[in-house]
Amino acid sequence: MKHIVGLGVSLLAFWLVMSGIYTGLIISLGVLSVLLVLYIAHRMDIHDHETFPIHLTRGIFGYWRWLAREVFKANIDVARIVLSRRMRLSPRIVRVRSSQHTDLGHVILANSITLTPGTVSVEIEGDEIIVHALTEELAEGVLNGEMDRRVLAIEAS
Amino acid sequence: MRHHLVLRVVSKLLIPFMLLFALYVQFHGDFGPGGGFQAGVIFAAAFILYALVFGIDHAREVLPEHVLRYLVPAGLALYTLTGFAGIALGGKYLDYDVLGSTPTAGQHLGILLVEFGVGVTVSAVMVSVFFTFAGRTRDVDEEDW
Amino acid sequence: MPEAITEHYNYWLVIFLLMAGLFVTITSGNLVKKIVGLNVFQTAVFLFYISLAKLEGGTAPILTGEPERFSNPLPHVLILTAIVVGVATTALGLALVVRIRETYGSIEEAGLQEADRQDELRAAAEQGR
Amino acid sequence: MAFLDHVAILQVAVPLLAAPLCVMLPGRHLPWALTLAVSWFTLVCSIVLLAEVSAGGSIAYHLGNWPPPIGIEYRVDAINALVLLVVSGISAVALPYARRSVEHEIEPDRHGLFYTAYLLCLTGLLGVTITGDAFNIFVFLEISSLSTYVLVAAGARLDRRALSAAYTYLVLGTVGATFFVLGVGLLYMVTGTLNIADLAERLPPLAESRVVQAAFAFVVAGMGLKLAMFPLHTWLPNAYAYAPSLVTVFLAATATKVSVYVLLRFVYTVFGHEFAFIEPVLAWLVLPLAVIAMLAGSVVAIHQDNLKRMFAWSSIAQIGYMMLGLALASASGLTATVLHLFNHALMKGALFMALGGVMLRIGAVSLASVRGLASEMPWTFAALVIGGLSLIGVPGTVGFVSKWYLILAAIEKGWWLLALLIVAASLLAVIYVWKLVEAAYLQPAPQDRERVRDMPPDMLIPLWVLALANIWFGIDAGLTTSVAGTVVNAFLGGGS
Amino acid sequence: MWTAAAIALLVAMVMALTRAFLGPSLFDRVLAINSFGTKILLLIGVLGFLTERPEFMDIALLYALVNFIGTIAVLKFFRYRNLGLSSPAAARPENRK
Amino acid sequence: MIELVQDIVSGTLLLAGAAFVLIGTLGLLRLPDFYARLHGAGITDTLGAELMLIGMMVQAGFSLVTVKLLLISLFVFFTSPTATHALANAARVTGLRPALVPEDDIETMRTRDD
Amino acid sequence: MSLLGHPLLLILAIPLAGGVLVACTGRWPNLREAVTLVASVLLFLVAYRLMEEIGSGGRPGLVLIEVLPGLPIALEGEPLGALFGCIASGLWIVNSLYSIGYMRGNNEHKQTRFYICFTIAIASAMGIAFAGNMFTLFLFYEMLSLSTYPLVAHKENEEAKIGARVYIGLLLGTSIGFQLVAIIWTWVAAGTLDFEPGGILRDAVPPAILPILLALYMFGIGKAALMPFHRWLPSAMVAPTPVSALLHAVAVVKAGVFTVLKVVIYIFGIDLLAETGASNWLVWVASFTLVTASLVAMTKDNLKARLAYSTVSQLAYIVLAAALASGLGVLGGALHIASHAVGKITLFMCAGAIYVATHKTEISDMKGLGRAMPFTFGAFCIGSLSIIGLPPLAGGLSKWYLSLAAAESGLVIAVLVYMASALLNVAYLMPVVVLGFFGRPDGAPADWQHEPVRLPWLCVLPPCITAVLCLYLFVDGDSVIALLLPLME
Amino acid sequence: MAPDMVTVIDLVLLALLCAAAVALILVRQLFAVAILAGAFSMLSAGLLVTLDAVDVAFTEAAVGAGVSTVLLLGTLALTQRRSEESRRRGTGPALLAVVLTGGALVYATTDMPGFGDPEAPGFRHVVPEYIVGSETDIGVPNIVTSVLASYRGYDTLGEVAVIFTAGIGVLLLLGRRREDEIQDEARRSGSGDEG
Ligand code: NA
Ligand code: NA
Repeated sequence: MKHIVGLGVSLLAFWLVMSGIYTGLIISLGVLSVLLVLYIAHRMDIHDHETFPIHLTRGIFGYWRWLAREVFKANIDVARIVLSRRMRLSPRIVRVRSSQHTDLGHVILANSITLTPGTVSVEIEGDEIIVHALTEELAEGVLNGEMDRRVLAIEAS
Repeated sequence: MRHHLVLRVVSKLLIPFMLLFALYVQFHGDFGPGGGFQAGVIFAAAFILYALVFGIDHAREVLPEHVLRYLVPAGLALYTLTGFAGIALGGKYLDYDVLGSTPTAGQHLGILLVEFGVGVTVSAVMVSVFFTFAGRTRDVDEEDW
Repeated sequence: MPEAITEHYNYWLVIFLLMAGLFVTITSGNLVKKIVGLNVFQTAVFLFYISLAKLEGGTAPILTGEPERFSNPLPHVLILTAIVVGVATTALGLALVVRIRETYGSIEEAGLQEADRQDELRAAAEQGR
Repeated sequence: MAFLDHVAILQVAVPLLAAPLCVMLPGRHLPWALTLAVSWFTLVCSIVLLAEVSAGGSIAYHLGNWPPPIGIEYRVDAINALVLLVVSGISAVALPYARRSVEHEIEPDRHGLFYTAYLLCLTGLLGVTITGDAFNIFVFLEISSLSTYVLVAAGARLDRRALSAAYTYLVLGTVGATFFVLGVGLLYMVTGTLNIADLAERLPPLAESRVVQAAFAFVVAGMGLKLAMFPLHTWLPNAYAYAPSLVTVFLAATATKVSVYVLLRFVYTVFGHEFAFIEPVLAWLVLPLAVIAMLAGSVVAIHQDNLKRMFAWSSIAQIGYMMLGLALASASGLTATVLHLFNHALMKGALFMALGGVMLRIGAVSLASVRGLASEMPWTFAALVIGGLSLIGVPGTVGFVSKWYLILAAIEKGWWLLALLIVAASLLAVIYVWKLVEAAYLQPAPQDRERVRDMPPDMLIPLWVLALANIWFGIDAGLTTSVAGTVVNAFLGGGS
Repeated sequence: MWTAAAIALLVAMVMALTRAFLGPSLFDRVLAINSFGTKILLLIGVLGFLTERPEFMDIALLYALVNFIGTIAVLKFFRYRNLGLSSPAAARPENRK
Repeated sequence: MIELVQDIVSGTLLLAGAAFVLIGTLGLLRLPDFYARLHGAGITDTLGAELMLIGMMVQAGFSLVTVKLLLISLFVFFTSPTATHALANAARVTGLRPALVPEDDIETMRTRDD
Repeated sequence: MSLLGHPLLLILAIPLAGGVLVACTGRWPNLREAVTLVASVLLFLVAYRLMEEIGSGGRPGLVLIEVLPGLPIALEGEPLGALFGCIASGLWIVNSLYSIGYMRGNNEHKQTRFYICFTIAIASAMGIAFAGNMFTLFLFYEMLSLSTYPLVAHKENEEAKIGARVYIGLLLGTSIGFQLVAIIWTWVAAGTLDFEPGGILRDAVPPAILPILLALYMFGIGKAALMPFHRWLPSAMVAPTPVSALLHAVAVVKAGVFTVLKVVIYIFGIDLLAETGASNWLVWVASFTLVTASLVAMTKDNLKARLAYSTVSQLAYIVLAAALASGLGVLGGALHIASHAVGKITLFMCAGAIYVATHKTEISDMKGLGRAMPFTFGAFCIGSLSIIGLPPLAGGLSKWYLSLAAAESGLVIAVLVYMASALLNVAYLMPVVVLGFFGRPDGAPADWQHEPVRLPWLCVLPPCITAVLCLYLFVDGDSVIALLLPLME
Repeated sequence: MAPDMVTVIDLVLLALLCAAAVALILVRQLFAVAILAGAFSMLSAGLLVTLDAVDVAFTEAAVGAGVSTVLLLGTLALTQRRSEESRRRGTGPALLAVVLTGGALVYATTDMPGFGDPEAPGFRHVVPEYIVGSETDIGVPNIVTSVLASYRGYDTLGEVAVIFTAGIGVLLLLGRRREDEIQDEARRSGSGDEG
């Protein structure tokens, strides 16, 4: 119930910021639309903590700040490789430990890895993520486990 | 086997917004780009995504065939009946002026109704077309590949 | 650029597109590719319509409350309809292709023609008995 | 009365409403009954419309109450009223026939869908015919075309070639429709209007425009594809041959007619045949192609073993007759085309209905399979013979009436050779019709075929309605010729 | 500056299209086209500012939401050669932990 | 004054974003195999796209357009790594071998469940 | 009510109603045949009444329905048609009697269909005889072709199929291919298709074109069997004998030459043809046909084939008469229609009787048969002599007028041909009689007697009747000529 | 400056479309065909935006990204991946048809109103009434919507009927595979082997 209300609220907010038309008709259509979507979401059985991760809201923004910095740095690194005349590559495939307790946690980690240029998560297998890295150093970067720890931290929060 | 973990989670997150975006497009066609057809397609796309990620059987549970069977014609019927309403209220076929207290109100109502009809039929057809294609399994011969 | 070119370059490119689409439609021996070619051909016609709707210095035909020069909305409406028709045709065409593949075992025009020929011979042979 | 005020739109909107209702109906009988009722209703509408316009006037109906050229209008005059009558009349006659035929040829759980597609096809053809808006023609043309592809493909249960036929038809039909739309776009570009009457007013000053000329070319090519004008006819034989019987009956009798009507409408109403560039196109392109179609269609028909294909090829020849009349651009020629629109529907309707009966009884329609069948199905084959004679153009049948005017048109122009070619094509028809007659009447039945009964009465009666119509309108062509006369007056502006 | 951005996007689009054409693997093509989608999205945004009617951002938003469906379809397609099969047991809602 | 600042900031972001888009696509074109190209494409989708979107937001100021741009950037943020992952995953499943990777690593790539 | 009782309507309605009744009574052969006989007698009575009315100057007319604007199906009585109608309906009675004998004697299948087609064919012939315009004539002309097709194909074997194919192919082919074009051309040029004394083409068609138009008509009237479109007639020999009688005497070929005369008299006009000489070429074609067909006839051993070529030749007489473009020629041609009809039907019924009795078809097998079938061969002899043109038989009268016309025309070729052909007629017809009565099979003893043959009386009586008719037509020739005199004006 | 840039974008996008079309002619891998079709759709969506047809662009985007690609892939999944095209048939006549078509259009362009020409009849006739009417008669800012749903609402009804037809058609063709059909197929392929 908590999740469905949360989803409803965020959907309604989505409608309102998108709409820009605030007449009675359109707003009531908006409410009806949100109800319809909630009903469908209910039927689809997707209105759970994954859809609306209300419990993560506190920690996530801090994590994003950190992630943005990492992404920026990695971007520069990869850009340098791409722009260099002889692209020095030493691609690796590594298994990264993913110690999260929930699927959502695994997904956040996997997607964070992918978002960071130079590393792509290829597969989630149990509590490990198979990662393709463009260079040895970038592989080291994910293997050091800092990202894993931080994701674990927001999951715990 | 958790191949779909990422997809599953992200899709769950996105699908409600896609659906709502579709409805937004449906009802804001008067003001900006979009309308019933586009809305129908986006709505269907959200279902297609659901079916792709969670499997067609689940998608069929959400939108059972007998419901789809009525939704496909319902939109078209709504559109044609709106046209007949014009005649019934003393105007011409598809004359919206007579639908409301003032011609403009009638036009608004008429457009809302027919665009809704378009949206219903389009989304239902798109979903049912996808279901039909995807539901028709075939064993792939390796040589073909 | 000479005026003749600036005035019509858009149409010429669209015409090239149209020709390419038509060419694929006619010559491709693969049923799926034919349908895609048909789509390109149709898209070219859509672009042609939209090109003729364009007004120099005009803008999208949505009222803003201020006087504006709008591009012609009518072709937009027509092409919206035409796109829908195109999608419908594509869906139906692909459904046919699937059925053809299931019954003929091929989606190559040559294969089909050969199979049709065989059918004919078989029918003739059956009647000859 | 409301019905009379709105009869023009009811003609199309009722089948269009019936289509979504039909798909919701359960079982096999209800969809059929609905389709039957709707067909008869459209027939009533078309008779009312024809009665109203046959004096030479026209009826306009403004959809959405928007005056043209702002909105779309329906406009009925003698020619499209006649085509409406053909389409709805054939449908009304074919539907009683359909029930058993469809039960035999279509999977039992798909009748609802099948009849829905049929209703859409009917809607599309009626919509194309009645509308006064060039783009609206395209939209309804596509409704009819798409449903036609589906209906043709539904024949795959009996012969898989229905699928490849439907596919070919789909590709070529879409190319045709797109050409047409391109032509309409070019016209819009130089006139700013889509309304046919408005176009007709605005085009004469633009007769020199190359855009208009190209538009004409695209409309002709597009419609040429849709109406199977030689050499754009390749989709037709297989589509007709492998479609379910009901579909063949309906399509062969109506679909190409509607396209011919559209072409007539564009050549004579929108452009006006006196445009300097049109005359040479008619004389040097359309006319020779029509003659080739006439001869080649018949020659190929002679060599067919599958009877449905035989008559499909014959259709290509018959379309040649219609195009010939159109290309002759004279009163007699146009009369011939208009009459043949109507008459050919009666002939092919009867012929394919009879073949549908054969299909029902022995499951095949080849020359070899119908050997000696006439004695077992005497009524069916008697009707088949009447249709065949009509196709040949024997006096006392409708075929004679059309041929009369066509030869008349050729001779009036002093084109002897053409007259003889028309006659030669008729003689080719004698050959293929007679192959069928000999097989059915003069050859012994194959040993391994069981004796069959004639068609049941609910199929025979529609067949004979059409067969007798072939004779009735052949002996009393007053109604058809007077409508044709009105049409020709409208097209050629009274005297010329 | 919009001009520069637009030109950069166009150049990038040419390159992406080249990759889509060259392949060699199917995944290269899909990757290229997915990336191409992002560029079209950005270009449409830029165009909104160039033509001074940026309120049509809905189109870009649409791409942001829908573009990856095609890619998902590819994945599904290659894993199962079929768009319809139900996903493995793990993905079923009732089997979730 | 404020407009000038707005222009400068948004222009810088936009151009930087455009540059990253270009570099990323160059990577897509230059890098030697599919797995490597994934990383090039990643640049475009993340820094390139996001910077450009932020640039546009700055230009649009506080308006409906900004909200929509924000939503776009959010959705791109969620969907683009997902798509990349999906692709990489599909490639692995079909057995596409990464180039230049040590033999041991390829072994690592094999699923242990099998 | 007056319309229903109109003799011109009755003339169509009686045979058609007969056809319907035959169809209904098909299960009871006696009743069925009775219907046929009653219908034929009734028809003859009506036709005879019509002839009387026309003979006394009446010109009854009736418009049935307007098919196309200005083109009604119209019936009209005039002397030539009255004569043809009377002959056809009269001979139908005889032929019906004979058919009963022949069909039963031969145990033919599908007799009901046979009688139905027969009645339709007669109705068509009546329609041709009393057609009020060329359009109506053409309509019934085609109806006649089609209704006789099942009769020709009656045996339904391979030979019948091919023979009937040639039959229908040539008849439909020439009529659609040439005649229809000619008719439409006439319509375009003259604006009417009504039969009018003096013709309708004067000033409508340039004289130089007239021969072409005439050629379209003459070759288009395939039933007149002008070479090279004569093949259908020998091909149709596969049909049962009553059908051959129908084709050669009662309806089909008579309809052909009748149409030729109608076209010459009422479409072109004798005077116009005479003035322009547009029919001169036809003299040559007809002469060629006449002589060639006679020569071919001599080579045929099959009796029916010989008779068929004889018919081709006799038809050419009439076409030649028409080509002469004179009043006398027309009169002679019309008389020859009548005389050849009674003569040839006699011959065919005799041939059929021989076939029923002995199943013999070759002349060389009939040696001495005359002594066993004296009545049959007697009738055959009379018929032959009539066709040869020996007074006091019908042929004598018609050939007399034909010779007069040829002489009057001053065309030496015509005179020569008529003379020569009389000799040829003798050469191919008399041997049958002579062999029948006086011949004996090779190697047979001198006192050889043909074994007695059994023959239904219905096969014997009809040829005897028509043989008598041959005589009667000569004796009462004046009244026939009186009827036809208006044609010469 | 700004409109010029739009023109350049327009040109480049068109050129890319043409390039994609040429590529389409060349590729044989059906998968690549599907991908190119996707690119094609995106490019035309962009182009449509430059031409002010935002509604059309929106439609193209929705269809191209949401449905077309998936359908094409679905078809490939059910059929095959590579186009054999061992022999192209009738390239000569095809080229003739294509050149004639293109030629007719190029011929027409020489007389056409210029691209963007405000004097073109399309801007003078009927459309001004839509622009005024959309505000006064209908009260809807999006003129395209006014025309689509009201002035020419009947066309749109037809359009829905077309989509409906396609839906019915696909169901009729592919709906629920039945046992006897599978058997039929087996029988056919069996007899095909013999022949
Ligand atoms: Na990455
Ligand atoms: Na809209």
